[in-house]
Amino acid sequence: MEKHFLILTVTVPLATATLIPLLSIRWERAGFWLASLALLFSFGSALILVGGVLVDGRIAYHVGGWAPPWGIEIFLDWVGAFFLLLASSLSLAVAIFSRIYVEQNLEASKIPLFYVLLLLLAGGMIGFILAGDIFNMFIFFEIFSLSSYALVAISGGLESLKASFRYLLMGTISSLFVLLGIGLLYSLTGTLYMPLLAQELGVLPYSGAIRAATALILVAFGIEAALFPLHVWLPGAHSLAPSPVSALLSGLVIKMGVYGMIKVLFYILGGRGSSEIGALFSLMAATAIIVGALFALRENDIKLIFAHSSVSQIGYVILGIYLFSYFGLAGGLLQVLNHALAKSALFLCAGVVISQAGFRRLEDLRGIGRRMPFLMVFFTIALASLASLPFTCGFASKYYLCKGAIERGEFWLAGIVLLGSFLTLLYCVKIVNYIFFATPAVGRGGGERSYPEVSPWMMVPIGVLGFGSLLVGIFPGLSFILIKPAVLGLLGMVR
Amino acid sequence: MKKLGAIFLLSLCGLFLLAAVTSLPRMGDPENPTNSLVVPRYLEKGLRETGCRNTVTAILLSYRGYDTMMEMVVLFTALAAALAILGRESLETCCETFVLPSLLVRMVVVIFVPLFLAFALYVITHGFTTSGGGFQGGVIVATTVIIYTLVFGLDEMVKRISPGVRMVLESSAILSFMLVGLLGIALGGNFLITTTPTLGLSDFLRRAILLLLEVSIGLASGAVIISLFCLLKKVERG
Amino acid sequence: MSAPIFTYLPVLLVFIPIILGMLIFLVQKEGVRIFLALLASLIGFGGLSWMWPTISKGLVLATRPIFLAPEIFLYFRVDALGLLFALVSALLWIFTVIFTVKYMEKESFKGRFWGFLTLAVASGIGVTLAGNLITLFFFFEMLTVFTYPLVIHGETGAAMAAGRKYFLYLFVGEALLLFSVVFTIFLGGTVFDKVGMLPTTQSPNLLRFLLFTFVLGFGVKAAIFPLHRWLPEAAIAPTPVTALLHADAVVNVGIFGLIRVIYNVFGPELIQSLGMDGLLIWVATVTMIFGSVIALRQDDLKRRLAYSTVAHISYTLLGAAVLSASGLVGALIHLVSHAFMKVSLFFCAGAIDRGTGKKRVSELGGMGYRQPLVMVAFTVASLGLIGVPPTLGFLSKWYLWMGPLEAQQSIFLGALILSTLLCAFYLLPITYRAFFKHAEGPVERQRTSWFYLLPIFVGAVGGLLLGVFPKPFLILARVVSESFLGG
Amino acid sequence: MSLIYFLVPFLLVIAVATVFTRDLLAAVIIFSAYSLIMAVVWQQLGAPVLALAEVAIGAGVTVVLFVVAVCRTTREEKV
Amino acid sequence: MSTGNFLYGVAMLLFLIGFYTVLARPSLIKKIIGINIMETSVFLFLISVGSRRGGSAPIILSGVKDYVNPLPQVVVLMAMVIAVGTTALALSMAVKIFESSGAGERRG
Repeated sequence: MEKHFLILTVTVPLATATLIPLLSIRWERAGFWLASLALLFSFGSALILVGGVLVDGRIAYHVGGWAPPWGIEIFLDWVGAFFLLLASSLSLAVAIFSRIYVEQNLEASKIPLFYVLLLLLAGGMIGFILAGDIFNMFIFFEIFSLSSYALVAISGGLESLKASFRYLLMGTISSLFVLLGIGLLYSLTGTLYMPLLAQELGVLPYSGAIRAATALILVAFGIEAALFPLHVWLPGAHSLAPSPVSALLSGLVIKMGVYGMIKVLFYILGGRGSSEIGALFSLMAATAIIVGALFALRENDIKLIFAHSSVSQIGYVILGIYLFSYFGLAGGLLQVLNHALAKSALFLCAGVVISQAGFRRLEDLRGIGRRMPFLMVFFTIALASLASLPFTCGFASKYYLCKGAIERGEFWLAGIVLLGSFLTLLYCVKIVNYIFFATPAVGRGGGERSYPEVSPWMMVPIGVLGFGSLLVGIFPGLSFILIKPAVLGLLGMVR
Repeated sequence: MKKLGAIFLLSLCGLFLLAAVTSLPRMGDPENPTNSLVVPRYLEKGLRETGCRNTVTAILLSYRGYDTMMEMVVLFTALAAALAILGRESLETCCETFVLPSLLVRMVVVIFVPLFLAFALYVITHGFTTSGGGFQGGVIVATTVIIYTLVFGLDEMVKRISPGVRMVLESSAILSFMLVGLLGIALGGNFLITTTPTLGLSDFLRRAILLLLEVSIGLASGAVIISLFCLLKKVERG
Repeated sequence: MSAPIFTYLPVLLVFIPIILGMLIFLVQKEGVRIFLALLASLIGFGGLSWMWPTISKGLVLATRPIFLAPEIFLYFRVDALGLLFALVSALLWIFTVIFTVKYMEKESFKGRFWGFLTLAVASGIGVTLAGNLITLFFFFEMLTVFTYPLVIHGETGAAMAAGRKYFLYLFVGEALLLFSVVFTIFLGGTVFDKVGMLPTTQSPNLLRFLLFTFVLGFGVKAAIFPLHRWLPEAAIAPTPVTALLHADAVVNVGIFGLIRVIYNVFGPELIQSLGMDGLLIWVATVTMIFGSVIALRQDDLKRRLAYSTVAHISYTLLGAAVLSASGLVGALIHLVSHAFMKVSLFFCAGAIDRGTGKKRVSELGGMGYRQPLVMVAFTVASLGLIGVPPTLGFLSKWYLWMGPLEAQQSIFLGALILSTLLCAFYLLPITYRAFFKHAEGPVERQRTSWFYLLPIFVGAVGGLLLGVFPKPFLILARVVSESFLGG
Repeated sequence: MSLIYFLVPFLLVIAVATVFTRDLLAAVIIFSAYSLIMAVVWQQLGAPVLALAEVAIGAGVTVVLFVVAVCRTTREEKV
Repeated sequence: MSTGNFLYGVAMLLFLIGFYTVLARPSLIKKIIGINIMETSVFLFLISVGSRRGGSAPIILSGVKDYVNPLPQVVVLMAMVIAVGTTALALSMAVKIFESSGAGERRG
């Protein structure tokens, strides 16, 4: 019976998204309640599905009753379960957070549309994770890309529109690369169903066409995951989007690019040509780590710092994946979890600060830690795990990445990982200095003005994310229930 | 400078692509893997299993119905996104200074619009046997309405097809797919199984469901495209 | 090495003060904060002294490993070396709490200061009780993280600049240390039970590179020559911070790490076969000489004491790097004596600063008459530091001078003597100026409160008493040298 | 199949023309010609379904949307 | 290049032309036209992959033996729908950017 939850997790959010405009004419709070209920349903069914995966490793579902190569099959295995749990929980938290935020920051007419797009984004990502067929994956890639372009531009400012247009251009080009890659793979093998495709590719010699197809698709997902040379769109898009949206974008959407890369590298290619791809992409990841952190150091708009830091943190994840070793992959997946929890908590806190205090620049945020103590505790926990201090999940992922790099004998990669985390620590301390250890400049807005009470709707999601990153921080072993079999499964696919 | 950079990047990428393309199997010969692995079953059993003579519609609706549902979701997302950016045209559209074209043009349009609509309806409903289909029919409906709007003005069209109706139509495709899917689960099979023969539904009922889906796709895509056009056509007041 | 006796005490000893430290942040009333801080230090000292009898018999107390994630596990293992360091820190922690009560009366943000002070010292003790490289690194980094807010507590421009320098040096060291920790775990060892845990089959160059990263990693905290610049800058911090942390907890932890590396990770034979002990000795000697020479020219009292810390910590490094039994004993005893003396010297500097606002050595004229008790203690502590016979300092110098002789490197004996002389040259003039130079302004006797005098005298008199009855720490030092060098 | 060899050069010429004309409205009109020719190419490659869709979308919707967009923005392209 | 893959070459060429427009031309509308050209070129490539010499349209009629491959046509039809959606969204963004960046001279 629980196999049906596989399809319902995807279709329920998308169907509710179509219902919202109809209902919101009479009942103006429809948007929020429908969105939260749909995402609650998806989160519940995600838990049930992960339970199913724990029991028997891989759940498959033939949509429409047709056998796989002819019909479409959606499946969930260990890696999918890890990403599905992350996606559904984060979307639910952000949906609940955005109730008050949206009323304060968006015009009334756009609020139902915000929730429609939020549901489409969440449903698109969940569908992307479950897709078993490359073209199905491409369509879900389109769904969550289109909705994230719109969500970036929803606040209507000229700057955010320009940033979102640049994001749209690069996203469309990356989706065309994926389509071209699919075309090449289809012409070589004749099927779109991934396991069969992988089997057929395994037989063919490693010709130029396969290398081209992989390069195209990996570059496309590289654009989506904002890997170093292809990350130009990210700082503008993530910093100008409304805060709950940038939390989802930084926390989840760029992880979908990473998931896509995993799917291509391990499921379709089976790790073939990993030596040459690995070398190139780990070089790009290494530059991403350093350049992203340096740019983050230079900025003083709080959301711009976090946007650049996302570019650098994604470098860690991709470095981990392209090491093709147990510890590398474990470190990469752990960094996905750590960055998702920490970065979304940080963006949500920044959202509260900006909407309550109205400041974005660090100078204006002097000493705010003392006036919003409860919020700032979670802010510091998230910063600590971003900077990978001991007893945080960031430390465990940094440890495994170093181990993976040293195991392959590439000391310079381990050095880059450590240098990157040192630079991350620098800008985290820079923020902490301003927030806790600086007296508010007297001239700005009456220093000691106490800010309006932060509503529980906003505090609960931040609290859950902060507590989650603390729990996973102290016991990273908890997440290994999913990560260990996932990584072993992936390595098993490498022929 | 930007142009030179672009040309250099493109020539690099071009060489890479052309090299890849040349090593692909020859175009069009029957022994290609594309013609031998998955497709033969569609061509041989397609007619019997889905009752559609046009294999493309068969695949579209029955074998890969999930993809079509998601394709309609993409259309809906595009509309929602455009609305989020431009904001839906206000119900009482502005009285823009619109000059009616000459009588001759209006007469031609009045005669042809019903004909085009009939043709569009034909294209939607005969997707099974001829090379038509829900989506193409929907676009033709949208084009006819756009011609009507260009000739008779936005107010005239909005009076005929109000935003409320369009909003319902836009969501109709996805909801009908959802209903058909849930019906499949209710009858004990998988999602969207009702579009396949395995459940032992009577042949007539299955074809009726396929037709329902086809028509809902047509109407929905038509409504979405009309709304997109109204969004862009709306002239900012003042 | 006999099998470790199982106990949960070390875990409690480390985590209860940490939890109390966190509670301090939530408490608003000052009285409760002081009580919590004192309670934490008493628990620390009580637990450690309870373990003293078993450890002094050569046994080892250890907990069961707590697995946080595959390969990352917390494991506490209390052996003689760890206990010696922990006891010194815990004992001085109690008296620092007493000193801070009076010192922080007029300061602002007291809750934050007390909290971070407790957390810092607790994680310092956590490092000394760590049983494997990962736990050691965990508490090592927590110590740095918790000391940073203490250094920038004043929130003035200078404090922020000092904090930035402190931050840059120590966290680069942190990154290097993690690299070497991961590399060691990759090569093989992780738990400090055997003397040398690295497989000797590795290529010598790789091992030399590993030792080099270890020395850099721990060296930043142990303030060895090129990496010592953060310590004098941190003298800007409030006195309890400079006293306890920069004279005792933080710097000792650096040296403790180096000794663990030399004896537990590499083992004396491997170090000698790699020929790296020469490098360590030379680094120690250069730091000793360099630290003492610069201390001479420092006019600010606290900066002079900070540079003297840089010099004295390298005495211990020299003693440990000579790889001889009495050298190691001398190093450990010197560490204890330096901790006691230097803490009381810093407390005297703090008392003088709070009492008369004088910060510079040149302004100390006639101080002997203004705060006679403080200056008497200052003199006793300076003599102890220089190594005048009855004090513990003399005992440690005695063993330290025997060390190079045993290991046939007698030229470093000369370096030891030279730096002791330099130490005399930069400490005794202060006493001379305080008692025999008349001050410019009117001289009226000031009464320094007991909160200041008690810790100062504990430090100075403690050095004297331990000199006469060195049993508690001497036995531990002997157990350590037997276990490491089979003396 | 032979018609394609005749149509393809047109396609390339029109594509280049669309790129390098400076007047946006002209570019849009040329682009509608491009989709019409593409529709014929689909028909030649044995895909009537797509030919109908391409005509409906290319000539019908996309061009109209482009024209309306160009009317609401500038007509000249600043180089 | 074997004459057989002639259409692949044309598709790639068109792709490059479209890519050049997006990269090099400043006007937003021209970039969107460039994207459309790239899209149509990818569709041409997909359909020519599925083409078959002497095959007729995939409508099953008695007496016709070999058909053109219908799967790429389904893929391209769906991708065309996506292309319309993306173009409409891009156009509305371009219009909104132009209007909120100061109303230039605009005819009704």
